[in-house]
Amino acid sequence: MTATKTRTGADAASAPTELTMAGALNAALRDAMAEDDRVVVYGEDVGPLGGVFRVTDGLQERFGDERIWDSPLAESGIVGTAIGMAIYGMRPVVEMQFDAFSYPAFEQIVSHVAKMRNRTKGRVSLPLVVRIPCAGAIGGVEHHSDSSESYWASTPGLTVVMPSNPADAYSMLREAIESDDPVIFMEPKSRYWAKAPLALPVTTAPMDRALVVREGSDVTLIGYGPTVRTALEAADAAAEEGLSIEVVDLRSLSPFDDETVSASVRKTSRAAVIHEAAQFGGFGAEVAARVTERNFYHLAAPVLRITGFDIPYPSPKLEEYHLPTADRVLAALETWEWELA
Amino acid sequence: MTATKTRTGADAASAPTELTMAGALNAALRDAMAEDDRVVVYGEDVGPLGGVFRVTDGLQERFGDERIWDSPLAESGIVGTAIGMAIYGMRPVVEMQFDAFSYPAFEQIVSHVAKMRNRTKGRVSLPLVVRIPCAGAIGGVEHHSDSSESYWASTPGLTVVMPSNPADAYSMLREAIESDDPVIFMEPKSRYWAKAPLALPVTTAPMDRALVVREGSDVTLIGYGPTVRTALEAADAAAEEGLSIEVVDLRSLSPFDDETVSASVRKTSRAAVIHEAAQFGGFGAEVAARVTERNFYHLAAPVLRITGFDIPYPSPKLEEYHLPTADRVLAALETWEWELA
Amino acid sequence: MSLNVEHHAARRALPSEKPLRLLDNAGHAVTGAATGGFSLPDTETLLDLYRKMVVARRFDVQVTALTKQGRLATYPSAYGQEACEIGAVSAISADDWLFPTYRESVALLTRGIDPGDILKSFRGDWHSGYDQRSHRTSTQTTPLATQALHAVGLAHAARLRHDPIVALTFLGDGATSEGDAHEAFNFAAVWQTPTVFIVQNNQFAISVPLARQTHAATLADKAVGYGMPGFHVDGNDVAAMYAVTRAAVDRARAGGGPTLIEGLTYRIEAHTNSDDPTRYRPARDVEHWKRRDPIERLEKYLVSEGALTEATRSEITDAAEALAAHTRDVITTESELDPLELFDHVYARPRRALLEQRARLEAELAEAARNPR
Amino acid sequence: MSLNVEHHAARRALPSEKPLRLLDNAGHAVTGAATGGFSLPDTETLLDLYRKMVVARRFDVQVTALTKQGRLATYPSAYGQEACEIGAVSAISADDWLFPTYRESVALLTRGIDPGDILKSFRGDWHSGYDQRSHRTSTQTTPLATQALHAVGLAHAARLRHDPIVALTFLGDGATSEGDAHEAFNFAAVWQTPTVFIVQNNQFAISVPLARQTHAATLADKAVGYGMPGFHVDGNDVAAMYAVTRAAVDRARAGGGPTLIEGLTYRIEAHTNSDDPTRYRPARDVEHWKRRDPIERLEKYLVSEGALTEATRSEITDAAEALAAHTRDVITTESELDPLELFDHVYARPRRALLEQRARLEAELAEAARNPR
Ligand SMILES: Cc1ncc(C[n+]2csc(CCOP(=O)(O)OP(=O)(O)O)c2C)c(N)n1
Ligand SMILES: Cc1ncc(C[n+]2csc(CCOP(=O)(O)OP(=O)(O)O)c2C)c(N)n1
Ligand SMILES: [Mg+2]
Ligand SMILES: [Mg+2]
Repeated sequence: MTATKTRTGADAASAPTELTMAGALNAALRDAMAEDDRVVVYGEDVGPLGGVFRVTDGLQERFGDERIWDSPLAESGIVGTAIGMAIYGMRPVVEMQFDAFSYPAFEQIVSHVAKMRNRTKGRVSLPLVVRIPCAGAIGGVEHHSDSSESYWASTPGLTVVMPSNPADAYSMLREAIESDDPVIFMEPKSRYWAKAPLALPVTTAPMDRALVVREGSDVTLIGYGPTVRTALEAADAAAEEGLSIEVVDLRSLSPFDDETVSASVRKTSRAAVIHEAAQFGGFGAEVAARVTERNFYHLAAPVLRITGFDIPYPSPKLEEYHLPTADRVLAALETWEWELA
Repeated sequence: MTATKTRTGADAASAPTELTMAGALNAALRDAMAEDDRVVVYGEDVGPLGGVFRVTDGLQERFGDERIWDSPLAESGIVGTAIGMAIYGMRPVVEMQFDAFSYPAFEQIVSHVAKMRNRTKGRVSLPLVVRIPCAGAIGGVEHHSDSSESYWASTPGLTVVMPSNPADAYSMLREAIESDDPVIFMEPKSRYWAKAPLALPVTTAPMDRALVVREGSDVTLIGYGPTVRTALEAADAAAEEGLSIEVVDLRSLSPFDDETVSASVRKTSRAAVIHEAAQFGGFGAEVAARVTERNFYHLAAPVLRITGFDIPYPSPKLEEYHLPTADRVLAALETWEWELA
Repeated sequence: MSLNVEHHAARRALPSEKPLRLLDNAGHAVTGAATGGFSLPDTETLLDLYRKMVVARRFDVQVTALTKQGRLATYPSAYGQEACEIGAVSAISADDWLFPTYRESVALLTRGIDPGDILKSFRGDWHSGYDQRSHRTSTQTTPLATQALHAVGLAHAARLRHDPIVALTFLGDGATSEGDAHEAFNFAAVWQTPTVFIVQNNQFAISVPLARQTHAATLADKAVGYGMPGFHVDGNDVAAMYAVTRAAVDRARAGGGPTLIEGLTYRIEAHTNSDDPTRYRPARDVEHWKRRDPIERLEKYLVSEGALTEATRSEITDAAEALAAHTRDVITTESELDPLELFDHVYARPRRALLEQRARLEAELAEAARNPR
Repeated sequence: MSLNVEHHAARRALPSEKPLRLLDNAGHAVTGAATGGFSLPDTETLLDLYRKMVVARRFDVQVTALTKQGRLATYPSAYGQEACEIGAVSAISADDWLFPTYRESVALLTRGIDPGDILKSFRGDWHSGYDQRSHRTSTQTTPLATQALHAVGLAHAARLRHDPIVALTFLGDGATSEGDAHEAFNFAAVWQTPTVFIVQNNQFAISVPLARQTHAATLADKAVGYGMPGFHVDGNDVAAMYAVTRAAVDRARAGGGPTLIEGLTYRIEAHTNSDDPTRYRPARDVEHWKRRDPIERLEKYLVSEGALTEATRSEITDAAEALAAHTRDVITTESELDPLELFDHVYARPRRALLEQRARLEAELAEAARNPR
């Protein structure tokens, strides 16, 4: 299967309906399962409950408990068995309930999922998907709002993607499941209930491409997942003040689409990256470093990182102070010495 | 205890003798154990065997198996119990046998070691040290040469240090054990047998400071652990060609000593960071990003990253092609458009 | 050496498959093999346990109500699990340490922690709300089974110091599937630490029933694989939970090593307020277990023994109502939170980077105060 | 339902504390309870196992010698563990899957994998050297116990496909302490997968003796906690290892679920060539276990039965020598390695960044070829 083929949805080409990101992901799983019986889904509470975010709602009823089932409560076990299932020839899609609960699976992901294909010279590839509801801004108690993307993105052998909207959620999840490479598929929890009109099956750009989601000429704001909205909000507000902001939705963290990002930065000569995770060692460091490496002589100012503070994710009542907001983005842009441009 | 106090060694103020880094670490553990009976050491094979790298050689004989002992073979168990011991008031120093074997402890380290103090508003701090023999270049088979530092350094709440020489190894390990904050203490395996004349107890600069270990005027090379030597070799070779290289040994990855690094970069106007880990999302990204943020208008060229490739660590016979060498450093410096300086 | 033989036999003893109990569901004292040789605590102790359960139930119901009103971010109720939690936690002393999960609010209450402090994390004020050190109670731990290792480590440290304290930890049926549960059981057994593991088997891990967590006959059976005594106890019988835990605590304190105790109970409420149990279990199961209510059981016994006077009963009700009122008060009072405190506890040694970030937030807050939107 | 009762009883059966055996150390056939009801395999099978063990021993000794000559980066010897590995692995068929650790070189040899391919990783050529798919043998896994989960997953997938294959996995005594061992046992039992776990108890994890890994009477006792049959077997008795594993494999294939088999053996050599066992165990222990050599034991039996003729013996010796010679040949031949291949297998879908890095290394190599230092 290739990424560009036309997808058939089980409930083929529907008329556009309002769909949440959770709904789009649900439809992607449903259509992938209907199309390919090697696709199996398991994890904690994905069966009768339909997942704590309802992403697997109704799927067990439809496909039965040999296609989608509740596993014992052990994340290393979930990923470790998925490796075995993938070796056999299945295409498991497993769910980690929250970022922080993927940590028990860290060894299986880093030492096996990422390395199996290389170790075996391509004889054993692992077409599996690890879905991780990620990031914060949902009023979750401790351990429910981590941003784990930098751990995965810095691990060679993994593909790490994060959709920011329902259409991408559908299309990218289908593509991730069809991929022969293992994919860490991160789903921004705070966007689960964001809606968009969708006619399924929808195919958006290939998942390894970044997209310019708003054109502008003065600044490039680079976001992914939940911060794409933040960037768009900031762009709206800035427009009122005459500042033209271009917004890039990375979509794929690894691989990284240098072409799209660099093209935008060369146009605007200024860039900032936005993420929820702490700044120190966060994914924004890679973005800033590579944008600078490739476009140093085009940059009028250093690449800014507008991120969470370098602290553990706060409790619900304090998270608003931690998260990068459109206001904070605009304030950060003020710190540039604009006159040098 | 504070970091600046004069240390007493159990075998007090000795005349300088040649000591390997492994020997210096051994002496640091010995002296810390002798001085403070809250210091206990455990892990896999640290008892009668003295550790697979002999860092704990002779300690069980000296202190008995209630101060240093072999635990069951389970890294999450080792770190998890160390947390409990630290809550009680001990100062456990635990060993993970290799970077990759710390991964089973990932959840305990990220979700508890890093967060306990913050979660409890400082009521429960965790004065524990996780020693990790790290990085490669020792001809190790798979999983024995990972560089895990970026995982830890990007986790708020952790202190991450890596000595590059015997004197620092002694002094920094003493300081790490005395610290009320939990410390990830990374020991570059390829430097274990590097020797230096040492009179113990030695106190070098505080472990949170970077040090200029060679002065120069044209370029700042930033290394840590095993790549400090690489940087020094490159500096030697470059000197022959009239290029004056300043070398900074980071010593501490988190916290990061911006003052020392930025001062050097402002002097030279060019910087490169060297590490063994893959480049993408590696610690060098943070170094490059923050050096650029803070010194953009002083930089004559983008900060270079001279690192391992973006691949899983290779097998012994191929590792030489992967590792950054002095030659590769010098070749990388050639890619700068020097004329712009 | 007969000691060794006995010891060795204990390493391989299978827990009874029928849960041990001292009081049956009708509130009658049980005799014979079903008690596993444990005896009913004295009336004073039972009355004390009864009082704690009634107060705790009232607290739990109150908090669930407040949560429905949106006063808490989340609340994992312990309704129906009072006997399991309170029986176990009452068996340790103030000097012992407790390592709870998020589910043990009523155990914390029993331990003397103020409702406001217990609920701080669920309100969203701070990750952990009480003084862990003065209460010798670690944080309400969310990453499943991780706290069991902390309990083992602390117990081992105490043992090395010849400090005769015990660490008691709770974990759920679901949590027993995690690797950390295994490592905790094993470390405790190998090191012979004074640790008591209470596996609170409420038969669900969110939506997942016990049968999908284990194929073992009982969760207590796991003890065999570690050479540690295991007990399968009726978790709705507070007398049994107390007696068995007490024996384990005494044994641990005397240097006899760890014990695994499974309390078989049932989660009457949803997993938390955001859960919808109608999706995965029939209401009649809940009804069935409501008829095995732990408080009613003990009450029947105490009444039949003439040990529960009307005066005591009303005194307990008053105490429960007072606590509920206090709980309402603290929860409906606005919390005072200082966003700048976010930076203050991350490290013992202050970091320049954090001080800079703190200053930035401070400036932002000042600016916002000057120009409110 | 008698089926259920039986099944249920099996879930709680304690393994025999004395290891099951079919041949004693003197090579006499064992009868009675000590056999656990298993019967001695037929002579043809035993001869075949004997041949495999002799060849494997010769291979192992040869590789240890080559390692001492510096021809390999490392080698974890299986000397003395041939019965445990070969008995177990001979009980599965070519269609079944094997999930080994780094310790199972002789099991891989038995499985028909070429010495050169088995040793590629230990030579430092590439992380895994053989064709995992055609041999249905996963990689020699280093991160302890992780492979056990892969075996469970593969077995479960096969079961979902009604493909009657079995996955057999080895793990060491030390590895049973890891969380992943627990999760693998539990997933297998809950899902009732056709998985056979061979815990190869060679009594050491590098320097750490069994007593510091577990307080259980036997490692097979762990099976009880998962409701899975467990067997404690004399791992130096190839007949017993074969018979018990065979029964477990047959049961698994028939849908009867997983089994845990502990083979009690001893690591005669160092952990690997870089280990120094004199630091942690007395030479006399090694001598003691050398006198329980698994090959000699079977040889005595076969000789006493008149089943091992001189002709067969010399034919086997020839085969062993031929294999040793072949091993020397492949190991002393320079490996052909292409550094550029480092980039070729990381992803199925080529990545621009890696192609760029590959090109850079290619240029560097070309430059070095032009200007050798
Ligand atoms: C490591 C980890 N994985 C997943 C979760 C998410 N989670 C929270 S509670 C829960 C169910 C726990 O069930 P159980 O252990 O039986 O405890 P109970 O809630 O029934 O008291 C899950 C899956 C978690 N907290 N930690
Ligand atoms: C997760 C993990 N931790 C530590 C190690 C390092 N290590 C390699 S072998 C070994 C001992 C293993 O003992 P055992 O499981 O008994 O197997 P054996 O070597 O005796 O066959 C250790 C600690 C590892 N490979 N993986
Ligand atoms: Mg439960
Ligand atoms: Mg072993």
